[in-house]
Amino acid sequence: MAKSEVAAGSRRTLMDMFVEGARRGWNIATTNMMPNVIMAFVLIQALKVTGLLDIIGKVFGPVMALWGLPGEAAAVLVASFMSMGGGVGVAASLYTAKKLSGADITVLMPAIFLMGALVQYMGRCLGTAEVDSRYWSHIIAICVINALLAMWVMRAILIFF
Amino acid sequence: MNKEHLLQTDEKVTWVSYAALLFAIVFFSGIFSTAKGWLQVLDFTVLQGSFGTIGEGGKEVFRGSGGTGARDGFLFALTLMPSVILALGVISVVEGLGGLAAAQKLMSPLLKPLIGIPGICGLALIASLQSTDAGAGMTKTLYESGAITDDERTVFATFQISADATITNYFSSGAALFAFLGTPIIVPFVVILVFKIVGANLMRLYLKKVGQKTKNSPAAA
Amino acid sequence: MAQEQQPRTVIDAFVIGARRGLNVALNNIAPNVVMAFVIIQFLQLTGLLGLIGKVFGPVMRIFGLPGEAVTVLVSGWLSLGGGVGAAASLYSNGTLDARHVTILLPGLMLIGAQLQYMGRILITAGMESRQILPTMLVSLIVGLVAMFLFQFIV
Amino acid sequence: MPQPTSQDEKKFEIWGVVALILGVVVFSGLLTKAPGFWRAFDFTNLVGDFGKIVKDAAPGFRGSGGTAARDGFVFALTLIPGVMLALGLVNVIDYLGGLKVAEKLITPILRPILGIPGSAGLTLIAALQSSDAAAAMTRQLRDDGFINQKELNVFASWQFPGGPPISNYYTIAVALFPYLTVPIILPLIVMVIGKFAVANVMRFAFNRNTK
Repeated sequence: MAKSEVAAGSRRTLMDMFVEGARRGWNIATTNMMPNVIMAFVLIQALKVTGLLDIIGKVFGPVMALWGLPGEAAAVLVASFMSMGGGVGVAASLYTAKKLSGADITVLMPAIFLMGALVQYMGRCLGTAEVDSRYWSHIIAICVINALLAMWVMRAILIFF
Repeated sequence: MNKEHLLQTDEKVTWVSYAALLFAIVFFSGIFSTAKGWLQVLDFTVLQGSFGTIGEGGKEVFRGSGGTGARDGFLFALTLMPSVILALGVISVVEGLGGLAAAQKLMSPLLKPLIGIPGICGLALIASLQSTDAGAGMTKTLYESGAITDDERTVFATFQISADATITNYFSSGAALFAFLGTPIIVPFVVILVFKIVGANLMRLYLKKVGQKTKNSPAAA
Repeated sequence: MAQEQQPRTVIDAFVIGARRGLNVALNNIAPNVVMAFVIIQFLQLTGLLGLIGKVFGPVMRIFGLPGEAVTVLVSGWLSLGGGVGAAASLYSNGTLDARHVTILLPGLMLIGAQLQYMGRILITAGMESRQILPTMLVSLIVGLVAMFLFQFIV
Repeated sequence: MPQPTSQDEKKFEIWGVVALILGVVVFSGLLTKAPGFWRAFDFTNLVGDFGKIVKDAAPGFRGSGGTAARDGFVFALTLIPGVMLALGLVNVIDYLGGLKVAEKLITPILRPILGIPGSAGLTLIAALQSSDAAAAMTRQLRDDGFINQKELNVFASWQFPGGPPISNYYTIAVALFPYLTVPIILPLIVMVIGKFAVANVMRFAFNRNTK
């Protein structure tokens, strides 16, 4: 939760603030990031063992080539759409499996978040804020457009690094 | 979230807050990661440090190489934990010193031109960068208190949902990929923020266009 | 991140389950396993383990197991995690081999954590109190018989 | 789960059947050595294994020669991925309605094999996973009059030995899977048979005089 107001009474020292954030980091890492990453690694293991990963590579090859990415990168985007931790986990396991390079990961990075966890956040963001449901599909589409455009921008930026 | 709390920040923003904000930007930007001498201490990847190696040939601390499935995923997640803990610890300190309040103060005047929503939404925007639920909750209250119109709410929600809880997610899940990035970790983060704004403006244009259509043919359903 | 219990998608279902798994593994398996490893170390250092091996040798031979295997059943009777921890510990120092562990497993699972489950299952479910002791004894006997038969399948 | 309409129920049930079958196959360990494609539907293969830190060392970070609390702790850490995967998969099967289908299958045969009415089917399925939930549900069944005290005694004696078989087996016994010389499902089958043995001994030998 956003804790912007400083507790009036106790003078929270720098140490307290750091420990509080660190504890929050541990909770988020164990209860959210780790299960997602493990799911992603299991998913990739299943795809690799069944040989589906190579098929995805070939099928999505031409599409992903638009961004200079191998076909397998599509798996990252699909996983991100379900959960950011999943998208990141898939990207990391594909990197370990040498299907994605550091440059590919950098290009994918903003996209993973810009279209990340939309399935989950539709309810938690649009639902909670009671946004007019006529526009929900447009909003989701815009998120995906954001992601695709961002990949081109990152590809351009990479030229300087 | 009572209404007054939303409409103005009760914290006074001092030079400490601006210093904290500047520190956060420098810390996560990676500018000093290759600096010589004490300046290095102002850098995330330097303070993150590195794991020891086991055995002479061993490279990846306790994860080794050639692992697969849930087990390798578990160890990989374990290697990320120090970075997540450090990142969110530092962010909490910056927030405690009012760094985010400073960011909000700087940003409020820009909201109207940049995204087309009133400066009042500054606090909700900062909240949405940290927690999906906080941002959405405050947006709902902003609408109900009449601070923003329905269209402004839709535009603001489009800004929020794309890469929602940006800071928390980027520095927790994102930590998994920091080691593989070809650019400093702040670069993708900035690109994300830019495209959140782009997305909001796409919705703004769409609403204006839909607005015209219903205006000049009100009979349309 | 809000702690949502009701899964909205298959992904949520997996993540919630995995999160529960992490808690189970950290909060009740790890302590039991560490306790078991310490007990085994204690028995080993005091030489009691060897003594137990000799005393229970003949009895355990009926199940095709070395005498020390009884420590697995005893610590298993106290807690399942303890029994499994003891088996793993004895395996890693060579007292038990893979076949022994396989024979022990069904028996361990059937007689495991009797005191704990007596409370959590029999009493909570409302079994008549005079039936409780017989149920525990019968479970013990069935567990040992299962282990006895299993040695011929393994 | 959202309240399904009849049409959804049909779809929900199909998914349930698929999830249940896949679940049994994955957890059974029968496909561990299966050829290529099918190996993915196996718990042990999906758990995978730890990386090698030094080229010729055994995989994993536990090393060898460890003792007592320290070795025990590291050993417990190696169990976590397996436990997370197991409960994650069980939850997915539950979400897809697999457990509902299992309940439908088991209900008709409860009278012959345990002497308890079909209405206890749901409780028995719950007892596979959580002893606390099942114990509470069993008491409720009696209080609501679905089962009498005699049937409760028998049912509780089925739940008692080893507690919830599926969750205990795949979160605790998983530590010994690497050492098993038989498919991992076999000890579990023996355990479940043992539970039925205990229940039926209690049913005939000790339950004569309870009304």
